[in-house]
Amino acid sequence: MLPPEKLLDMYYKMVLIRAFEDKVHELFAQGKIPGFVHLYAGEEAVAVGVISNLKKGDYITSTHRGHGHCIAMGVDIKGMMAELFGRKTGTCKGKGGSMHIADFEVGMLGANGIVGAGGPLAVGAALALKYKGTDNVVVCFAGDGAQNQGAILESLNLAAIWKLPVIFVVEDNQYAISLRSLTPSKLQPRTSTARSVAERAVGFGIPSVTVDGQDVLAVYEAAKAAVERARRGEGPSLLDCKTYRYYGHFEGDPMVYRSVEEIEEWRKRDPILLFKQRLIRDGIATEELLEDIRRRAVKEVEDAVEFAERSPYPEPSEAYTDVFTDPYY
Amino acid sequence: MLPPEKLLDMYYKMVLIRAFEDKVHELFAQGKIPGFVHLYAGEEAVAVGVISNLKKGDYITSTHRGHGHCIAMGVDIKGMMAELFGRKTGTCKGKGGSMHIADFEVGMLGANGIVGAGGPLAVGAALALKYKGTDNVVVCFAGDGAQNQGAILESLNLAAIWKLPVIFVVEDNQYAISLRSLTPSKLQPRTSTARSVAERAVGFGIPSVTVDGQDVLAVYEAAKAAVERARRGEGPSLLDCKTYRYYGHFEGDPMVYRSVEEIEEWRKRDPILLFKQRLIRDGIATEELLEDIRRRAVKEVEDAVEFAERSPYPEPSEAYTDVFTDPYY
Amino acid sequence: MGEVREITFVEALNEALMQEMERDPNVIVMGEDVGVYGGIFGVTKGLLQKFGPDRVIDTPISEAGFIGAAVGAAAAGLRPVVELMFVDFFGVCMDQIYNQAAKMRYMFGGKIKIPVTIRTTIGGGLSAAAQHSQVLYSIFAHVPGLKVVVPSTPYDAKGLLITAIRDDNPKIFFEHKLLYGVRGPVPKEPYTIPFGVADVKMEGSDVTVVAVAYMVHEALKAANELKKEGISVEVIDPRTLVPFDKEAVIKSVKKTGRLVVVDEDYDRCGFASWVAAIVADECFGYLDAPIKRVTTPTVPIPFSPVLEKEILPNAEKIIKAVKEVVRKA
Amino acid sequence: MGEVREITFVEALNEALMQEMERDPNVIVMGEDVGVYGGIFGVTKGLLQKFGPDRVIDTPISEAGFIGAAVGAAAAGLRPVVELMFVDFFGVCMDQIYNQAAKMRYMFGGKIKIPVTIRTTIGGGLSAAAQHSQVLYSIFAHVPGLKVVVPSTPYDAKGLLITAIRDDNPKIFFEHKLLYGVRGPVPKEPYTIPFGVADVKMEGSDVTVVAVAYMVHEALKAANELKKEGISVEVIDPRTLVPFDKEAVIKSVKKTGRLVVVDEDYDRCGFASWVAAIVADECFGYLDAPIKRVTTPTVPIPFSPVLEKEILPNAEKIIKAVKEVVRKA
Ligand SMILES: Cc1ncc(C[n+]2csc(CCOP(=O)(O)OP(=O)(O)O)c2C)c(N)n1
Ligand SMILES: Cc1ncc(C[n+]2csc(CCOP(=O)(O)OP(=O)(O)O)c2C)c(N)n1
Ligand SMILES: [Mg+2]
Ligand SMILES: [Mg+2]
Repeated sequence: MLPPEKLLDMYYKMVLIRAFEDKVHELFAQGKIPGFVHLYAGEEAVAVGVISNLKKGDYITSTHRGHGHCIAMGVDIKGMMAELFGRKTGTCKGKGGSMHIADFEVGMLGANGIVGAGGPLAVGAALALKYKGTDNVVVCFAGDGAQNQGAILESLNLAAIWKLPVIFVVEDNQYAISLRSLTPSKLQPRTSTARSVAERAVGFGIPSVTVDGQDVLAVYEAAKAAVERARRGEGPSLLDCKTYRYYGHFEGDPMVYRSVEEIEEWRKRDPILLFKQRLIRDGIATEELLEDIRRRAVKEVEDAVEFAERSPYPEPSEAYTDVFTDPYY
Repeated sequence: MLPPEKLLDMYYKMVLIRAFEDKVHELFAQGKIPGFVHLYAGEEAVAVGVISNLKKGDYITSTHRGHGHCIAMGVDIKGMMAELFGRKTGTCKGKGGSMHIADFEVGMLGANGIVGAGGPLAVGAALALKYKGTDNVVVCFAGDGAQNQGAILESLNLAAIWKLPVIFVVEDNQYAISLRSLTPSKLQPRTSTARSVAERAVGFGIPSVTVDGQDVLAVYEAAKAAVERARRGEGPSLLDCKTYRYYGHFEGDPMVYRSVEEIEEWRKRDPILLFKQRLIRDGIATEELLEDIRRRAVKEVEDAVEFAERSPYPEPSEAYTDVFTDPYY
Repeated sequence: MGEVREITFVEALNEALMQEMERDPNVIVMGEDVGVYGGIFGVTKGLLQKFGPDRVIDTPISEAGFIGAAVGAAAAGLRPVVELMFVDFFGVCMDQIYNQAAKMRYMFGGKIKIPVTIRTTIGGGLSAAAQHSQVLYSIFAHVPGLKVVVPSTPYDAKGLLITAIRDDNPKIFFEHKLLYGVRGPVPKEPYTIPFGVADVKMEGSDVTVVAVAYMVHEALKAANELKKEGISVEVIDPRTLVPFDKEAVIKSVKKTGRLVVVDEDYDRCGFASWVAAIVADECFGYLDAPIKRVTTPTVPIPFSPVLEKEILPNAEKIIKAVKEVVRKA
Repeated sequence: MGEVREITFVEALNEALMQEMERDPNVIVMGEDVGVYGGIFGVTKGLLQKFGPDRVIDTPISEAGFIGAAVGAAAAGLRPVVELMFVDFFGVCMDQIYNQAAKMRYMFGGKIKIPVTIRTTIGGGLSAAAQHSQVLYSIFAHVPGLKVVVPSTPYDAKGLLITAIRDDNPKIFFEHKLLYGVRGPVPKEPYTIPFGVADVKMEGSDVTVVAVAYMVHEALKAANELKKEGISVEVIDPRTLVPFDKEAVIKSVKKTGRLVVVDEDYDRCGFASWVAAIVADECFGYLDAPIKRVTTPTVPIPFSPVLEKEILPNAEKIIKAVKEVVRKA
């Protein structure tokens, strides 16, 4: 059993992600945040369950839906919010935006606008870690849709033949925009895979397990086994986590492809709700304590918004810096 | 059991491929053929065993090592040889060369200079055939090395979810240039796959079978099952054919990565030799008859060389035609 | 031309697809979210409902696979219209576009045709950051074998898309995201616009401005401003980059003696350079001033609105450039 | 500089790799057949034997996977040199090059560096046909974030490769296949050549000729011929396209008043256009003749030697162009 402070920290991270995403949803609707924004609300158990197994020197690669991964890795949410606002104080000085937040200091190798592109990067980071003789690992987060991209499929093979410390975490939130990973409809085949992604991994020689992605402790345990295996030098694994996103694919999505009922159904097994019930049941925390934690998270997010709104925009001349390490040409 | 004339035709095709390739080897060494040339000698049982199951309206996609597929599909060898010589009378008017021979008339959709690129093309051709309501099929030939290319991996998934009439034929000749598909060495991991390609296909929901690629009848039977399945609308299959190439990866290859002994070992199970022994044993043909057939093939190849050498080069202005269906701009 | 209505660019494209699909059963539509979703910008809305899932195919996230499949289907007799959601994703599927579709006819000696249309979106201005804001049509114009179409108005969008679908060659059709909502008069009946015929959007005598896509609108805005100051600008929209109406540009420059090329693509080795180079070669002696390019500097497209504005061409920057060359006279 | 020997271009590259790997344990080499085979053109010969399979990694045919892995390894602190066997294959892995490696530093606000070197081969003249003969460096120069290196001599090859390996940014290093066997003086000791400094190969007063890679040699051949006819040609080899030594070209054109740009890449939207455009903008008033481009017309590279010769630039065509501009004076 995990120590209470660890469990509460996990809870805190989950509610912080939720508070962050709910707030961003609101700000986007108010026209305060520009660009393409993909929210992680509903999937918190995956990021937090997996990342709670990592230590200093480990890396992750992320996706277009990366806020949750960032927060779980410990990226400062003030910087993140300022980044979404396009401000100079953003994690990436306002140059990246929601789809391109990275913070190598904490091992976050980057959100990515290209579906599946994190796969090869994760393989390469793992290659470097192995070459350096560390026991560090790399987690490659990718969606159900991403599993059909050549870059991910090639990465599975490379990680397997090179026996690299990579944990492929599939965030199967049932949809790739409107395409269905699990439940075909009359108008769409099951577009994601003919077999489960977990079975497919086995075909590449990678052990895999299907996980209830709403249950943070189930995710934690599955990831623990995979991470330990990787640290021991026994190679990659894949976790196929079944989960769900509450908001649209991106903010502004009319969501014609799914019903309100379906969302309601999933909300009944909300990962934060489930974890809360568990923590109370097991006597780890009281309802009040958890509510305090949630309020603290909401407050932090509000502070982050205030920080972002107060922050200046970058100087226009910043557009020409950072192309190379040398001055621009 | 196949009728004798069919068996003898298969034998003829195999020796024709061999004669063609042996001659090209010779001509290349003499400096008569320019460019990059990849020979099929040693793998004849695969092309002939598979393609003997095809009928009018079926298609194949091929590879850089495409002569065998062309000949088995019935592409005229005079045109092929003229193509290798860069002449106007070549299959592609001298514009394509060895790596780009195509003849849509007989269903040959093209050799390909890009490893794995035939996969998506095969999927698309099969989509068209299915859309048109025919029972025709598409065979996608690709090497062991090609199986690690994203384009092939994505194609497996697409063919599976769309239940397309595609037969993926893996020509596992043990090497991708110097990389080993089966037997790792101290200096190279098993670079091709952690599992067999056949197992990998199953992970995509595609039934597969491993076949002795030196035994043309074994290949024939395995392909028959796969082709019939596809004609019945039951979807794709994969055949993993174990075979070997006798010449270098391309002409001019010093072959530092393998031993002469290994080649000799494989030659003991030469596909033409095995088939010959079988035909004689089963009383289908006499040694003399088979020798006659071989001689006929050699003669045809010689005629093709003569045809090619007598043929004119294209006009330089031909460089600007055929970019589009309209005149060049 | 019968009834003419004011409709949006999106509606014009949608109408072209509807009408061509009705006219020719070989026209099919493929891509991510083109079915149930109707295309993430709405271009394929209603097609699935009208033509069913055999003709409107929602594809997994496997661009190499499904764009290659469209090419293969075209080789086998269909006339697919396939969508690459953002041109920025070309890096995962370029081989099937530029080495396969674009070269097959030529490599195969002109014996086949590949009537595939690839639709994609381009352009900045939405804070979509470095991987969702690029233009990149210069890359597709750089390689041989692709017709490159870049409409700027609803009228051109419909007519050019119909021409594209009926054309027997591979085409890439670029839709600027900022144009989707633009309204304009469009005939209800199907009609075609020939490729390679520039549209002189405004006649003028002091300086020629060449621009495509969204930049046509910025150029016209600039021209109208400049008119007030007594500077007469001729605005030319080539509408297709391949084929390119060189004569129209040369004729205009010979009249005005000055050229400003406006281009949202990156400056280095881009379309603007090529137009400038043609004129620098063929209009020598007619030029009264340096040839100016108003382009996007070759830096990744930044997220923050202030930075993005800094780098993208606009009316203001066009005015500045025009004044520079007019002053030089 | 110590001992200087006559060695080949291949040997010079090999020596650079040897010396840099000895110097810095973070330098690793990856690619297809770079190990046991020593690279299909011999550039990596002996590295595996000397540095072992942890540092010299033979990769499967998964360019997106392993080039992306090199990028990921660079992000995690290594300094990989990765080989793309022919630039023609960029279509399967461009995303990892241009959207990942090239943009990460910028998108992430300048906080990281990606010191990866991508080596690849370019060029025609070997009848290698449409998919193994291209140049395409214009595409890599077109997109932001890559340093583009194009050596023309053994001396430059070694010095520029060492500079590349030590440089903290993503670089793409182009090796022309016809140059591999070219011999020239090369110091034994390691040395660097700064990027962005053109080499004036021959001084002259009548016309400036700009060329890179193999075309430098054709340009020099032409210049020597023209000298006999009393035409004085200045030949400039920029050596790197990014950064580009604009000043050297401008200075030369201001002196000679005439410019011919020689470029084996396709003409449309290519490097030659960009050089011409720069000069057409910045040398107006100094030009005594039209700016000519001697380039490869934008058609697929044909196989037949007569056709290939027809389209590739060479000394003869350069002479013709130079005479045209000199006559115009
Ligand atoms: C190569 C590529 N193709 C398509 C897209 C457009 N796109 C962005 S997210 C997305 C769906 C991704 O689905 P999934 O991997 O399941 O992740 P989710 O959005 O569900 O978290 C698509 C198609 C892209 N960004 N990159
Ligand atoms: C995308 C791509 N990568 C690399 C190459 C270079 N190449 C040509 S053939 C080959 C090996 C192919 O191996 P395999 O698929 O096993 O076919 P084989 O040559 O053994 O028949 C390689 C690496 C290529 N042509 N295309
Ligand atoms: Mg998903
Ligand atoms: Mg092989």
